[in-house]
Order: sequence, then structure tokens, then C-alpha cells
Amino acid sequence: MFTKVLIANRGEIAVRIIRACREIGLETVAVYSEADRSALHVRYADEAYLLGPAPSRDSYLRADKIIDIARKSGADAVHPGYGFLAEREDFAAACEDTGITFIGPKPSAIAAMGDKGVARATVVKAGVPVVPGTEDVGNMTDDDLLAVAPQIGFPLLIKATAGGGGKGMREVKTIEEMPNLLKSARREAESAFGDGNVYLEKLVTGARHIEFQIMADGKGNVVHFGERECSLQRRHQKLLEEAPSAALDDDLRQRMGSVAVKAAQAVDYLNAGTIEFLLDKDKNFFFLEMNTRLQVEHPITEMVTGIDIVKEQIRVARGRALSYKQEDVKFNGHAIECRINAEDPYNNFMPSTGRITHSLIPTGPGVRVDTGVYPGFEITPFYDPMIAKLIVWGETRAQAILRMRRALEEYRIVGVKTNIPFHQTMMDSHRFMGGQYDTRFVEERFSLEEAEESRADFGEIAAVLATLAAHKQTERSAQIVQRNERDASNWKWVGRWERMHR
Amino acid sequence: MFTKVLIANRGEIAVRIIRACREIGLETVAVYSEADRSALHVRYADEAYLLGPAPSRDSYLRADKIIDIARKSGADAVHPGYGFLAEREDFAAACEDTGITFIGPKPSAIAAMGDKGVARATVVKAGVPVVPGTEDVGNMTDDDLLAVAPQIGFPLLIKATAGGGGKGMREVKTIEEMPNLLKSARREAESAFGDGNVYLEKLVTGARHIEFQIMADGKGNVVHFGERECSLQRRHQKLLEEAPSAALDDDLRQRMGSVAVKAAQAVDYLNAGTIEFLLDKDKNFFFLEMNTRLQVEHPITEMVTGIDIVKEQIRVARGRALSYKQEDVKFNGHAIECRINAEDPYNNFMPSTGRITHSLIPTGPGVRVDTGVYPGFEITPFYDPMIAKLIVWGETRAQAILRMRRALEEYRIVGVKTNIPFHQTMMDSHRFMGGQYDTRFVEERFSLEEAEESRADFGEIAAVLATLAAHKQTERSAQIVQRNERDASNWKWVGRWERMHR
Amino acid sequence: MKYITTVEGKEYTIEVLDDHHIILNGKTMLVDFVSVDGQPVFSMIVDGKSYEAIIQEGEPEWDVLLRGRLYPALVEDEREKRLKTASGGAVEGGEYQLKAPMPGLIVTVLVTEEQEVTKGQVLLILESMKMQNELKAPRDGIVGRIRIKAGESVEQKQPLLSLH
Amino acid sequence: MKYITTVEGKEYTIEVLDDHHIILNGKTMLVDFVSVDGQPVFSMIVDGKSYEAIIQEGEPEWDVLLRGRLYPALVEDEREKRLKTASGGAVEGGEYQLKAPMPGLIVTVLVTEEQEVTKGQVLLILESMKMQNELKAPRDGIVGRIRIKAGESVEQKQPLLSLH
Repeated sequence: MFTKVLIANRGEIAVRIIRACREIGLETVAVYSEADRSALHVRYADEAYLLGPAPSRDSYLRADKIIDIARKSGADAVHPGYGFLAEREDFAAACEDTGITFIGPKPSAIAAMGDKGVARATVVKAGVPVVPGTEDVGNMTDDDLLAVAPQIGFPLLIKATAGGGGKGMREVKTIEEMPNLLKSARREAESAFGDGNVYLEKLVTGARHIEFQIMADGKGNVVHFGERECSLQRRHQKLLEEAPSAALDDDLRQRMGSVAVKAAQAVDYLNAGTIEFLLDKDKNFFFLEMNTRLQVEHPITEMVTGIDIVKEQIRVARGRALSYKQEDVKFNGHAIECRINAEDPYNNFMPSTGRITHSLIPTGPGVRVDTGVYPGFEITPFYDPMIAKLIVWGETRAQAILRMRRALEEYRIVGVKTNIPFHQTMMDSHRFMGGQYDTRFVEERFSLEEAEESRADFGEIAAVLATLAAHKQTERSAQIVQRNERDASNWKWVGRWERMHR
Repeated sequence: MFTKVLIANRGEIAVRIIRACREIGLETVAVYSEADRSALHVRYADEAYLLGPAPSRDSYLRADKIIDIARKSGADAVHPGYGFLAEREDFAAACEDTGITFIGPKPSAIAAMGDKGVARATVVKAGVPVVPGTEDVGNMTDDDLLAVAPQIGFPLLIKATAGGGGKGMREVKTIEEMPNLLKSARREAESAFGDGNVYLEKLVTGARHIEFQIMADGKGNVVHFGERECSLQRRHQKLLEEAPSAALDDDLRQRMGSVAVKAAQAVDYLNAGTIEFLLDKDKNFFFLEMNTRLQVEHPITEMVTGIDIVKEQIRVARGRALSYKQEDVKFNGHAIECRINAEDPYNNFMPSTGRITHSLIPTGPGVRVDTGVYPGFEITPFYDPMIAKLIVWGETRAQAILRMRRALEEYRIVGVKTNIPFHQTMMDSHRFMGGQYDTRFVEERFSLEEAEESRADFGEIAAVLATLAAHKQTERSAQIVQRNERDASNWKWVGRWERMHR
Repeated sequence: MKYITTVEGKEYTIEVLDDHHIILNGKTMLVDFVSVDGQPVFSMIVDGKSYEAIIQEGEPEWDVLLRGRLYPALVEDEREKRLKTASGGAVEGGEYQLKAPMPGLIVTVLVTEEQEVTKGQVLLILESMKMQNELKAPRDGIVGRIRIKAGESVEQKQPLLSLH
Repeated sequence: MKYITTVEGKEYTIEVLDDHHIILNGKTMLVDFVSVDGQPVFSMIVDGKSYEAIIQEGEPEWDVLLRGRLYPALVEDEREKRLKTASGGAVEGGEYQLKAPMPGLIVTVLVTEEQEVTKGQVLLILESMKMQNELKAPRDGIVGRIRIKAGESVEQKQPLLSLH
């Protein structure tokens, strides 16, 4: 049983994992890039080692250095978090080869599920329904894909084989625009995952993105912890998740959960994973892909089940049986997560960088914030713009929404722009309140500007506030000028000196 | 049904109540003293009105002004929080007379339970066991009390009739020291509650302080939400509470809970209240007093029951029935609260004032922080030194302790000294871990210095840290001197001028 | 000082009398306006109502983020504004400088010098924070000098190209 | 610079070579020591171990709050310390000034001028934050001048009385 865990990640998820380790009594080893010397994960860990310069490929993607550090520091386990090396079977295999426990699935399962083409083929064999698309293929050329596309039909999606998080994903409406989109998808996939392979998938319209958290131990137990509703996305990036989904009833939950378990069993899965489904308007569901790692949005499942998923991951990685059987998993209340990104919702969600000068985190009953930033921390352009996750729990969905509203209103971050106003507007949207949305809602039927117009108008107050702030600034600069005048007293001195010498 | 609530309080509890109101959709009115213009409760409320100068008697104790503000602002309900006016039946009555709902019990119940003498007499009549002491008496003179004392026996406690929070409480070992202690107890009670009346009570040794949260609606339902273990006290001030208590089993919990409900019924109780018991080594329990208000430590009950007590208070005050029957109240896991006080644990817990320059709040799974302060806020000497409550939940007591340890280690407050190191040492204490403690533990069997010696020693690291900090400061001041030398260039100017004029 | 402040097309005349009094559209008001911790977070109590906003100077407007909504506010000195109006208003058009909104890597430049572009057309792609961000033309125009090329790293606010 | 730093009775000789190197008791070490957000919160990585502490200058010791424990550390310039030792050490005793540890109200003064007191004896009661705090004699001595009286408000660090 391992006793020291190296966390091969940064930001909020590194902090999350360090917390779990500390609460179990395991020692923690952080790794960091030059940009992250004062990051929270470095401050909280028992040990910390520099990886290299800020760019990910020189730091957090340096599998070789990370394994060296694990060896040198005596870490006998590695938790990869999400992103970076989390779904790289070569990394998982290298850990195993070095005698280090990889807290996650076996390399073979990562390989099978990580390559989206193989994943589809595998689950199809196990009888799991999939979205129509390119099957059984690894490295298809652009020509192959262009040939296959008309059989799948438009609109379709180009997706990165090594993908996740919407990176390297493109929507294609016609064959004509496909060559250019293939190029840009491959470019983005290459830059995000070091792997430019892509595949095609039919675009299911009006669908919801529903995912199931599963957990498997080495004793043959595979359990699901219920679903997460992840339909609110922009550019295939999740923005807000909730559990449970308003679209599922107990029967559907049970059926989808069993399929999720079956999909995991098909690759002899171990540890935590997520099965993503598309659920169409008629409640048909299709396997999309499996994320063979801890998911960003895992806390909402923790809030409604009371299960600490990271602690269970560690437990299972230590060779012990799951603490819960399927019948022990009970759902209580409703949880929502808003991803707080450093980006400007009023300027096309452009990423925003800078030093956080002030921060006030919402607290109180039913509120959880997972973050890796604090006042004084610098948001650099090198990493993901997600700087915090605001998670709330309520007895009902309505109570969770009301609680999220008050928490968002309390949250202050100064120094970078954030998408908090986007989430505030979403919480006031009638469509969202009614639970009536699909994966295209944000992009096609939600306009921040329009939605804002229907909200309470404080234009007059804003005018007074702006005027007083401007007035204060004018006064302050006037004072500085005056002080400079006083201080620029060399000439007075000179004058005095002259008089003295007269 | 009221729609706008005035919160007649400050600090974390005012923030807590504003949050509950906001989550229900009620408007909020804050009141504040001159010292609190930028306090969190003023920033978070919809409306805010100045009460007067910083001292409580000129601000938060000004019942007349508060009722005026309620009337003027259209607030149709008042939540008193704890302390200040919370247990003043004249204030509750004045609210009622003005047509404002007082979110709390009826004035008659406050009167009956607020006067500790009357309270004891009332519950004795209802068959509830009490600690021996002065019975049926209101304004006893020092002479009366000195006459009665030997009948009760020493050691005994002087307690403030209007009391709470250990204020005006003194322990008396002999009759000789009693006159002086009476004087100082009355003085403190007078200053804290504007009422110098005191009574006597036998000191039960080796006892635990166990309290039951009860809740009553206007429909005849009285329910208890289980117990809180509050034995860890210093100078009769609670420092740390947990739920459930390690000293209770289900049977005792049920028996004590029924007695608590009976005590509440004896005064026709309405809204939230707390029945305090002493539990001796032989598991005999005695009614101590009833707190006719929301309690500081209510969050630990919220964490183990999932019930939002403040929302229930509002619900009941609006004339509706309780959301829970006794059988709906389920207990899950374990919660601990550490009161974070601005005081120096290394200097006799002397209160510490100043401006908070930096603050990093622990977050993540199972952690809740209720606070009214933030970086930039000034801790003044006018109010209670409690600046935050750190509350954690865990599946088991052991997990809660481990989680509290990591949360305390993460917590940073710079600008005032805090008792965080005290709590950290307590979390490492074997006696605490074993749940083996009573109300005298902190004062008689726990020494911060001794306990620290048994913990890991980082003396060498501390030496390096101090040296580097000192070195940095020396270097910095050297630079400032150099810069001043450069800037003090008047003489150079003069020199140049002279040369020019030569 | 007297200001004319424009928010969402509405003009407000606001005279600041002293630290606690203003005249808003002719009505005298008592305002309590303080900065929280020296930050651009401001708390204002007016008529008992408590407001808090993040207020930052933009170009040319002040950005007021209040209750989850952004109000860009143009604050003008009344005298200046009158002079400007008298002189026939600001000059429209002119050259537009596209600057990098954040540090990053130029992935592609999609236009060439002297090319005609329309409002909303993508001019180039900038990668930052693992995202490819499209920088678009804010109005119709002709591309002037292009100062960068694909593969180049740029600093925040670095001029990328001009539009005339 | 060479320092002799005393923590819990133990002396450490620490030479600061440059920003990243020190010699601790003869052993050269690589240290990475930074202040977090310009605060007295310092992060130090040494030999891969990550430490964080709140370090504040006290009188005369530096207070290092590290992993839930306070380490008062006396940092002395080696040369100064040698000189001091040569001159026979610091002068013991002398006058002690009792200063108000926080602003508050003097409730009672329990001693009179010229009274003999013993270590730990309560000298006066100061009310602050609704608590009555006993200020005690740090050593045996005789009360000198008493500068305040009951009922008086005092500022932090205001001299209250002296002890000789």
C-alpha cells in the first residue's frame, strides 16, 4: 500500500487531490512549472519539485521528468487529475513499469477508451448503443474521412481521437467546409494532446449530454454513482453541470446506469471513470465516449451522494474493495456546479489574464468552492482558463438554483474578468429554471445581452457609481499633481540657496 | 406573511441570516455601527442603515432605533441573531406591538427562559431534572446569595440571570472569595446584558455540556434535531463543538431529546431554541438553561441533519408548520465546528485587534466557513472576538477530525492573531481524538505548550525561515536607505546650480 | 463638478457637491460611497439601499459590474461635452489598431494587406490558455499593415494589424 | 551575512550566501524562499520539502507560525552577538513598561504605586471585545508610576504602568 502520492497536475484539481490525500494521512508531492511557484498546490503539498518552464509541454506534460521526481522523492503512487497526462496510457504504463501505482485505470483500458474509435468498437461489441460515426479505425487520413462523411450524413462532428474538453472538435454542416475544419481540428488536437488524429460522429440534434460516474475496484465490483447533466456547453466546453438531470426518471436512470456499468466492464475497467451519453428528445441514449479519469464536475456527484470520489479512487488504487455497493448509493437533493473561467463574457468569452488583486469567496451552508487561485496569484496564458468551481447543494433543484444565485452574487474576483455574469444571467433564465435545455441552448438560444435586458435594470445606479468612481479618480490625480508640485521643490531650494548667498 | 427582514445583528451571524433570506427570496435590511460601514453584512444586504457609534450600547443594543428603521424601511420582520437583543423580551414585545414579526419565540417564553431562575422553576414543574441551585428567585441581593450558598455547597457557579456565552459567570470555591466574585460577575453581566442580576448553581464536576436543538411551530409540533457536544470551553466560552456527542447512544439521545421537547413545551415555545444539559459521569443529565434563540454552533446540526435551521426559523415565523416531523430527522456522519477567535493563544488568549491584510479560507469537500470578515476589514475592540466559524463534516468522527486538521492547516489570517494553533493542537491531542473530555478539559488538563512539545518539531526549519525573513528585511531597508540617498539630491542640485552661477 | 453620464443610451446629469451629496437630474441625494480595501470594489448606500459594484476604467467607458450585469458608462465633464458637441462631435472612422487582447501565439493570419474586410470577419487566430480565439473586424474596412505572422508569440496589447 | 538564530534553546549558525543558497550549521543548502502576495506569509522549498509560515517581527524575537505551532526565533548578526557576549551579555532586570496589548477600557487597577508584586499577580483589568482581560506582572517587582485609572479608555500600546 502506497503512502506518498505525487500529483501530476496543477490548479484546483491538484489542490482537491492533495486535500483527499491529507485527509487520509498520505504524504503529497506537488510538481510545478516556473509560472506556478506560488500556486496553491505547491503551497499545500508536503513536497514540491520544479518541472520546467511555463508551457505545458515543458512542464506538466513531461512524463519522463515526473516519473524521475516520483522516484527521487519516494512517491509510490501518482494521481494524474484530469487533462495533461491523465489519459495517456504510455504514462500509466511507465508508472507501472517503475513500480509506481497509477491512481486510475490500467493502461489497456485507457488505450481502449482513450482512442475514441476503439472505444466505440469495444462498447458496440458489448451491446451498448453508439452514435453513428466512423467505426473500428485508428489513423484515418483526411481523404478517408471525406469519403466516409456522406455515409454518416451531415451535420456531423469532427472529434479528436485523443480528445476531451471539446478540444479539436468541429461541427461540419457541408462537405465543402470539411477540409478546412479537419485542418483546424487536427491542429488544435495536436496542440492539446500531442496527437492530431480525429474521427467523425453524427451530430444528434436537440440532445442532452448526460454522463454517468462509475467506479470499479479490482474485486469485480462496478458501481455507478448516478448521472450528471452537462448539456450547458459553449464551443463544446461544459459551463455548468447539475445532478440529477431533470430529463431522467428513476427507470431511465437505472437503465442508463446499467449500460454505463456494462461499458466499463467491457474494458475490464478499474478506478473512477465517466460514461458520456447523448440523450435525444425521445429518450433514446447513445454512448459517446468514456473519460478514463476523474472528471472536472465530480463534486456535484459528491454533493448528492455524500461519497468522496477521490478518496474512493485512492482506496481502490490501494487494492481495497469499494466502500459502496450499488444499493448503498443514495441520492439526496440537488447540486449545481458553475465553472468560473477567467474570460470576458462581454467580449466573446475571450480569455483574460492578470494578477488577482482581490477575491471574496462565497461561503455558508451548502456552498463549496474548489479553486487553485487566491489574491496575489497571477493568471497566465499558459493553462486552462478555469480558475474555480462553484458548487452548491439544495434540498430541491429550485433551492439549489436560489442558493447558486446568492453565491454568484457574493463572489468577487478582481484582476481578471470572469464569466460570473454569464452564470448569473443563466440562473435567471426561465428556460434554465424550467430545466428545458439541450447542448445547443447556450450557443443558439441564449444571448447574454438579450437575457440581461429582461432582468432588473440598475442603469441609474450604475451611472451614479461610474460618476463617483470617475470623480474620485479625478480628485486623486489632482492631489498627486499637487503633491508633485510640493515635492518638485528643487527650484525653491535653489531659490533659498541663492537668497542665502546674496 | 412578511417579505422584508431586518437583521438586528452584525458579523457572521448577520451574513448567515441574510443568506437564508436571499435564498428564500426575502428582502434584507442590515443595520450597522460606524465601525461596520464596510462589514460584510452591510455589503450583502439589500438595504443598510446606520445605527450610531461603534459601542454596542450606542448601536446594536439600540432597540428603539432598530424598530424605527424597520418601520421606515418597511421591514415586516426582525431576526435578532444571537447576543445583543436576541434574548430581550422587551425587544420582542416592542416588535410585536409595532406589527413586526419577531423571528423567535414569544416574549413570554423569552421572559420565562431568559430569566434563568424562572426557567429552572418552570421546567422543574414540568418534571425536568435541574442542577441544584437558587430556585424561584429574581433579584437576589449579595446577602441573599451569600446566605443560600452554603446550602448549595461549594464549588458553585455564579451565573448571570440574563446570561449566555459565559459572560458574568464565575466559579466559587469558598465563601470567602464569593463577595469579590459576585461583584465582578455583576459588573460583567451589567456590561454585557445591561442587567447585573445573578444566581447560583452547583458546579457539577467531570460533566459534559450537551445541548439539544429544538424547533417548535405554532401548530403544536415540537421536534428536536439532536444534540451538540459543547464541553470544550475556556472561561465558560465554547471553543469547539461537535455533533453527535461521543458520550450519547441512541437510547440516551432519545431520552434527553424527549426531555428537551418537554422543557420547550413547558413555556409554550415557538421557533428555534436550545436546551442545555449537564451530563455527569454516570450519564445523569440535568437541565442547565434554555437559549431562546439561534445558537452560534447551529451549523454542526445543519451538517449532520441536512436541515437549514435559519430557513426553518423563517418558515415557522411565517406561520407555517415545520417541514420535519421527529421521525424525518435523520443523522448522517459527524460535524465539528472550531470557533476562530481574534486572540493570541500564546499570550493568555488576549483579544487581538487590527486590520486583516491577507486571508485564505479553507474550501473543498465537507468544509464550510461562516464569517463576516475579509481582507481589508478592521477587527475593532468593540465586539466579540469570534471572526469565523470553521465547520467540517465527515462520514465518521475520525474523518471529520482529519478533515478539520487539513482545513485548519490551510486557513491563513494575517493582521490579527487567531486561536487557529490552539485548534490545531487540540486536533492532535489524544484525549480529544478519543472523545474523552469534559468541561474542565481545556482549562485543567490541556496546555498548548505541553501539547505542542509532543508534536512534530520543525525548530530547524523555523530557524531558517526566521533568518531568511530577517535577512530579507535587512536587505530591503538597506535598499531604502540607498534610494533615499539617491533621492536626497537637493544638495546635488544646489551644487550644480552653484557651479552654473560661478 | 458636474458630469453627464450615459448608460445604455440614457443621459444622466450628475453634480458632485461634496463627499456625501450629489444632484442627480436635479434631485439632491445623500450618498455614502466607499472603496472596499482600496480595490475597484465599491460599496454605495443611497436612500438606504446597499449596492456593491466592481468599477473599472475602460476606453472610453467605465465598466460597472452590478448585480450580475455589466453597465458600460460614459462619464463626461459637462463643460467638455458641451464644447465637443459644439465642435460637431468626435471624428468617426479613422484608423483602427487591432491589439492582442492577451498574450499568446498567432496560429494563422487569415487576411492580407490591402484586403477588404467586413464587420465580424475573422482576421486572425490567437491561441491562449489552450483555446484558439478568433479576432474579428470590429467594422468594415481595408487591412493596413500586418505586424505579425503565424507562429509568432505576442504580448498583451501588442499591435497586430491596422484597419482603415 | 552570517547569523546565529536561537529557537527553543537551540542555536543554529546560518550564513546567507545568495538568494538561493545558505549554509546551515556548516552544510550548504539550496533554498527557494518567497513571500506570498507581499504578505508576511512565506513559502519555502528546501530539499523538495514545501513549508509555509507566517513570519512576523516580534520584540526581540521573530514569531514563526509553522504547521500549527509557534516558534519564537531570535535572529542575531554573528558579529553583534560575539561583541555582546564579549561585553558580558545583556543587562537583566531594569524597568518594565506594561503597555495596553489592545485598545479598551480600564475596569480596575488592582495595585498602587510602590506596591510589591509577584510574577503572575494581576495588575489591572482591561475590557476589550466584551471580555475582561487580566494583565499580569511578568516578573516580581515594585510598581512604579501608574499612568491610567479605572474608567479610562486606552489605545493599543499605551503605557499603563511601570515595574521596577
